[in-house]
Amino acid sequence: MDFKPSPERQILFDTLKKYFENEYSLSDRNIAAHSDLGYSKKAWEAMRDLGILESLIDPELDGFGGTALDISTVFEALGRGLVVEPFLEVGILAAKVLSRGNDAQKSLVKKTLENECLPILAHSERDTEYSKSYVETKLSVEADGSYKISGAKRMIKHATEATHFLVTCRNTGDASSEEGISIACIPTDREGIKIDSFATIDGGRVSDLTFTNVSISSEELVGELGMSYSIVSHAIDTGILAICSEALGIMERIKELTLEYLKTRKQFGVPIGKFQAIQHRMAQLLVEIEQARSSVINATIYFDDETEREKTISAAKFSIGKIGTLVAEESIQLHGGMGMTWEYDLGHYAKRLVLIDHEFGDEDFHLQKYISL
Amino acid sequence: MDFKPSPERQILFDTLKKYFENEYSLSDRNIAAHSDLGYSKKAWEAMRDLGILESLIDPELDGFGGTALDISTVFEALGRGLVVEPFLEVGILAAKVLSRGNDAQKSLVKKTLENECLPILAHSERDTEYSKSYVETKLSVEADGSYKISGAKRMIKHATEATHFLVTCRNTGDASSEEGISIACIPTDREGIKIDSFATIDGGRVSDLTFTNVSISSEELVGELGMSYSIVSHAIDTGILAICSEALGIMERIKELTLEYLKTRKQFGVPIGKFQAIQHRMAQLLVEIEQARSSVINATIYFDDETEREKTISAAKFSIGKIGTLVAEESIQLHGGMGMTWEYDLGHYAKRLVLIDHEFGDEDFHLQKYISL
Amino acid sequence: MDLNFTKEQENFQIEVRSFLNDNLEPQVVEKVKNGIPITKEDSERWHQKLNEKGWLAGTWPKQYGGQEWDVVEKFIFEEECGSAGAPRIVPFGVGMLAPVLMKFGSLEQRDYWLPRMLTGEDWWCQGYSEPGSGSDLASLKTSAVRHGDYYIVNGQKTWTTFAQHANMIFCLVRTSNEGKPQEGISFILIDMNSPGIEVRSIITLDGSHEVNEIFFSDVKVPAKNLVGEENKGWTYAKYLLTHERTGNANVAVSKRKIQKLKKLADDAKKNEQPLSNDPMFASRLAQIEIDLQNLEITNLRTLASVENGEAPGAESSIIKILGSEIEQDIDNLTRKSLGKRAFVNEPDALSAGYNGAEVFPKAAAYASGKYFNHRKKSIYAGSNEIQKNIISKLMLNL
Amino acid sequence: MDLNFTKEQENFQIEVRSFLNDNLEPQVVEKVKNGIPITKEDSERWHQKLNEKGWLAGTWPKQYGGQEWDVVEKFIFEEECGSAGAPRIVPFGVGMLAPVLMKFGSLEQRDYWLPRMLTGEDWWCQGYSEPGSGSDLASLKTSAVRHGDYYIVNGQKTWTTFAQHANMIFCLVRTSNEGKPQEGISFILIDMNSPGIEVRSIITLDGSHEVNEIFFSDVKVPAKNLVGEENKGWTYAKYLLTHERTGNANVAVSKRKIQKLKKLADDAKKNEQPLSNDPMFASRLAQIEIDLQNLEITNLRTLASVENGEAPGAESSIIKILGSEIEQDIDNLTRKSLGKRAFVNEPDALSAGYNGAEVFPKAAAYASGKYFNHRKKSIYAGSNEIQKNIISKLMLNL
Repeated sequence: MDFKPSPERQILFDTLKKYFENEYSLSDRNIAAHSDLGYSKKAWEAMRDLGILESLIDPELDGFGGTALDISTVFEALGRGLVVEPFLEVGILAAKVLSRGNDAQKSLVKKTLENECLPILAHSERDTEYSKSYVETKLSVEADGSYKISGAKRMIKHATEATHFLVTCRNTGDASSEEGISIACIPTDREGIKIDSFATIDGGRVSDLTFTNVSISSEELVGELGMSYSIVSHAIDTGILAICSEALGIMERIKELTLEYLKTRKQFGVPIGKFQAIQHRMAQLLVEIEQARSSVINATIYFDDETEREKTISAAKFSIGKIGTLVAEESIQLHGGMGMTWEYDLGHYAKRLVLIDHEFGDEDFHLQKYISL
Repeated sequence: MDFKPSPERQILFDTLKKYFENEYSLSDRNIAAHSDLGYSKKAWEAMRDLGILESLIDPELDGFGGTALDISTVFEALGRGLVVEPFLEVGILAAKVLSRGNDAQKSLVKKTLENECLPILAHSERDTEYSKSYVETKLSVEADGSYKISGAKRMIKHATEATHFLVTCRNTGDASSEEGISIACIPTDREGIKIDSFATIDGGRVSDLTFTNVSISSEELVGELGMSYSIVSHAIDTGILAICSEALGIMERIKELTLEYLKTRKQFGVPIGKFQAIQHRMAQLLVEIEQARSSVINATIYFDDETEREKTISAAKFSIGKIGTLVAEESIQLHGGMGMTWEYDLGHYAKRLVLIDHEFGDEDFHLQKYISL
Repeated sequence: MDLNFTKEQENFQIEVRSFLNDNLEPQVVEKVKNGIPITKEDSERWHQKLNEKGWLAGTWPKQYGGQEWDVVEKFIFEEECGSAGAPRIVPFGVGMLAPVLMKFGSLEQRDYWLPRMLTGEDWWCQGYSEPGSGSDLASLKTSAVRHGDYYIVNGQKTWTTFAQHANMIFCLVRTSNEGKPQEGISFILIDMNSPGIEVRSIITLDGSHEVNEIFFSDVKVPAKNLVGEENKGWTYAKYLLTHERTGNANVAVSKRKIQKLKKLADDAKKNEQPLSNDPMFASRLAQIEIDLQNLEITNLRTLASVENGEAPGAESSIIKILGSEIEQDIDNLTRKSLGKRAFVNEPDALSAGYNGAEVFPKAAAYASGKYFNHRKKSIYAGSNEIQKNIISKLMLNL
Repeated sequence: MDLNFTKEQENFQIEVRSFLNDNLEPQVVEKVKNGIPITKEDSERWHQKLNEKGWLAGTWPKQYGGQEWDVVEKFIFEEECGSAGAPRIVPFGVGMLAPVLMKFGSLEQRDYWLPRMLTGEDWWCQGYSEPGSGSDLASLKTSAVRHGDYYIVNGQKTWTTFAQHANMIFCLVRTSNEGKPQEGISFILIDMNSPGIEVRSIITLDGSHEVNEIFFSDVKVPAKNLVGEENKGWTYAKYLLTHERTGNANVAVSKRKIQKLKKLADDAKKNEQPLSNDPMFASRLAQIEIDLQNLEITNLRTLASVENGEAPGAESSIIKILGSEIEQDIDNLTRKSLGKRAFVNEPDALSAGYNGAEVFPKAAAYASGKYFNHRKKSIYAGSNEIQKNIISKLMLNL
């Protein structure tokens, strides 16, 4: 039994941690995260130079990582840095989908490593439907064997800078059916695509996309017509593992920030960390954070086990959702007014931590899913 | 606006409170509550002499009370005393049912005041079905116009000493249907009745009853054939109001006991009530208990309002169930080992408080019911 | 036990309701209902309308332009305002400073300052907290040293709500370092336009600007602006805090927010059913509704005892805790009910002149922002931890 | 990261499983699974079987009859015992006193007392807590005064588990009132049959008898029964507590209990559907299952770090808190799942010779009793509040 990461992964994690501490200032991050672009191109390039993207990609697609453990290690580090650049969207969601495509599509993954393209998965639709198979967007087959897509995608992060959209759509089945789902990989300048973009509370732009009779050739499908649910499902499960790990990194930073505050902030002549009521709440947070970490380790261990993956992933996402909100709310409360300010780091970590519960299914959704499995 | 009880009710409450403090020792109560009889006949008589039963009964049936406010006031006092004698079963459940019966049945209520009979409602069936309309017990109509009852009743308190059973049964409809429910009032020595009795964790014997082809005459029905759901429903709602009020009295006693313990028990050289972590937990309990009281007041206010009664009753029973368990568990924890002992009062109050959640529907049941209304 | 209003109280309720109906501006109500800040001008127009009716300071004595409302009338007025979505009366002048001046101020101070609160000539803010003195307010350091007819004030205040709008501030300052910290504090009124005052914005985590830091460097304050006696300010401050803490239940506002949340949940779909039908959502919502219903009674019980002449003790701490937590629960569930849409933060989408993409549902434009902003509710006005200390001391005698 | 057992560990697991399968008595297993106390004789027969196999004290050195199990082997053995429903090894001798004697006892003490633990000649109990000294153990007052070759012991111990079965007790006693309270404590072994010892039962709120009070009046104890040095007992006690606190996760037992609860919920009906389908019940159960799954990993992580040579610090406090609370959650939900049947308290219905009415489901005979009895789990062995103090001190450095 051994829970230590391999030496290589430990080095990678330590390198990233140090990088974020020294080179990725949170005030710069906040300016970029809430700009019209939603992230910093400079930081994106600098971090890619560090090999972060490669560490998320399989060796056969020119990366040097891509396993569940790699992803978990890297995303915990990204969480510590509160990185807003599109590693999740490009390195996980798009890469996992494209790796199941044809050679041209696979080569797009390699191009992301060269910063030559920015593919984005456009899957999510109705705001409160978290099911992985929920797709209303219609794929119609034309007389000439080509296709057209019509429908709407919602809350797609980093869509404004995308070079390609990987659009899920269906030609058959109910809106929630696993059968009938296809994925089309198309350039974002294809006619018939409209983008409405919004600022977010946790940083990064988010967009609603409308597809109106967008033409697709048959070579642009990823996988076979109507058979691509398993591709989407696996990509999203990987995304869940990634953001759960990100949440761990965030919680560790919040723990550090809060402990430091409790030791330095004095009221009534003593550091507030000397008050027993506060000590016990902090101890409880620590207990919860350890449990959250265990849930992610469990999901990592079983990630490649087809029969256990979804259940352990749902258990982890539930744990992260429930504990994450608790940690965010309690840490703000323990900081008093300081936790409420833009200028201080804590609030930004807390916002991202809470919003992670809104990505790929919240605690209620995953508890119900866990029950159903 | 005025939340004070009327002077008469205040006097009644104060009289009862003083009586329980001085005359109803908890150690005697515990011996009686866990005896083969399950209560003390002596205490039952002494308390009836005080007029407690009359205070629960309408004036037209020779009582001098019976309103929602009377019942709430008296049962809070009974809760403070942890009274195990069958006031709920006789003074509320049986009396409310019989008051809707024919003259002979009404006269049974008057006879309870003279201690000449002890009627018990036999309604509850399957352990986890809390619905008021759940009745499987069959009523069959015989050729001569008389009836026969067959079925099983479960967890009937104080059944072993009963002189009459008020048995709910149905001749038509599904097990949960509100239509088709009748009530038969029969002497307990009627042929075909079997009683299996058990000790309980909170005091008082509880019994499973089996009815096998028990003969009933048509005059023994309370209300009309198949039309008695509203009678049962009102009696049980009154019972819920009563035990919610009982729970308030118990919680007040637990609060007093716990506060006294926190002030006198010393560890590390100071009373443990000086530890802030404990203070904050106790303050939280106080907040919760105030909310529990408000829920019962709300149910009392709306009790005679047909459109609001069930909703406010469910809200109160939910609040009492949730808060009661919290108060029981926290007060035991705050007492440490002392809270675990038979010899000390607290544990007995805690047990009754938790078990109240198992009578007439638990917190989950009433939350679901609240949602459905 | 009698929960009904008297006939007079009922009539008053009808009068308030019809006044609100006739006088509230719809575009301001929409901002209030969506939880986004209203402008200074919005507030001022509303204050003026209330003042014309004599209701801006309803609890004041008639001699100063009030109605001498009792607790129940005040409650009725506030609840009706809450459910109608009226802007909250900015409390620092009429609600907080005024009672102090009436009890401890000089005749000149009362005659000069009170009318100006009603006309809106002064916009007051409150200078209590300092960077090192939050829960431990008595440790405050901002000093006022007497030089002839003036005090010279140096130091820093923080978390000052609406200082950006204010022309006056009432401050707790240190005038003595002798004895216990509480014994060297004075209560003083300072013109925000005095030389040496600098106001810096504090942006909160949701990006909004409500609170500020204020720096005082050798600020000259006329000695006649001292309220009551020197070094007795702590007594006045405690008096004010007791006033501040009543009426925090916010039941009407929370009820209004629950109605809005129910509407959201009816319109949203989960598993292709209305979200309101989802058992977990329904259970969360029902629990909040029941908590709120219970709080309504708890609050009325406190009011009734005040009406019967009993002083509100730690009961107001109970209500502060419950009121803040229930409102936070509603904000939390509202955020959850929006699903992925909760990422959006476009408060401007609720104002005129917004030309970005339409946010739908509209409530989503600031729902997460409001959720985070309202974490303040359990922190300010005496954090809920401080309230538990008070309960522990006053009601439990621990 | 590697979560697998080695081949040797796997083989050991198989061996344990088959041993349990061959040697456990079904009627004892049934008692364990229903949570009712087993008799002294049940324990003794099981100890003897384990001793014959050499597994009664598996972690002991081979020279004393142990197997020198490492933490993983100990874990495997305990988890297999837990899931099989084996009686717990009574810990006071082999698990608690033995490590102290091995580290701090004299050669004579080790050679005399250790073998008797294995053969069952001695049944030990633990004399730590006193009426005034629970969480604040160092304040204990029971005194031992040296008179020649004897100590004379006076005082009172409480919460002494199984004192009614024991013929020996190891005690913390006060031998000095100088210096800090911790500095005057000694560790001594006392024959329960000594004149001047009186044992009184403490009945717990569920009506069962596990713990006792012990009164010492001028009890003569041979001086050779002092362990280690006089006044150094606190060091030995802390060493023992560290030992006591490992392995509290109880994952296998909790898993077994969850299986049983699921069966109950499948058989019970609510709204004429299996209770397991009720969304509120299902949600409560799933949350406990996930907590337990997480605890299993948390526990393994702690084991792995011990295996890698790191000392378990406050991690064992985390595991104590979680292990006790999760087991309490299961007991709580089991009680709830029984509906009205939870009123019943007939533990004897699970024993031979019961002739009352049949309790159905059988688990109901003691489910509420067990729920109340298990409230002790967050109180004993260092209350969960004390564990939070430890976490706060050791891991948070507050």
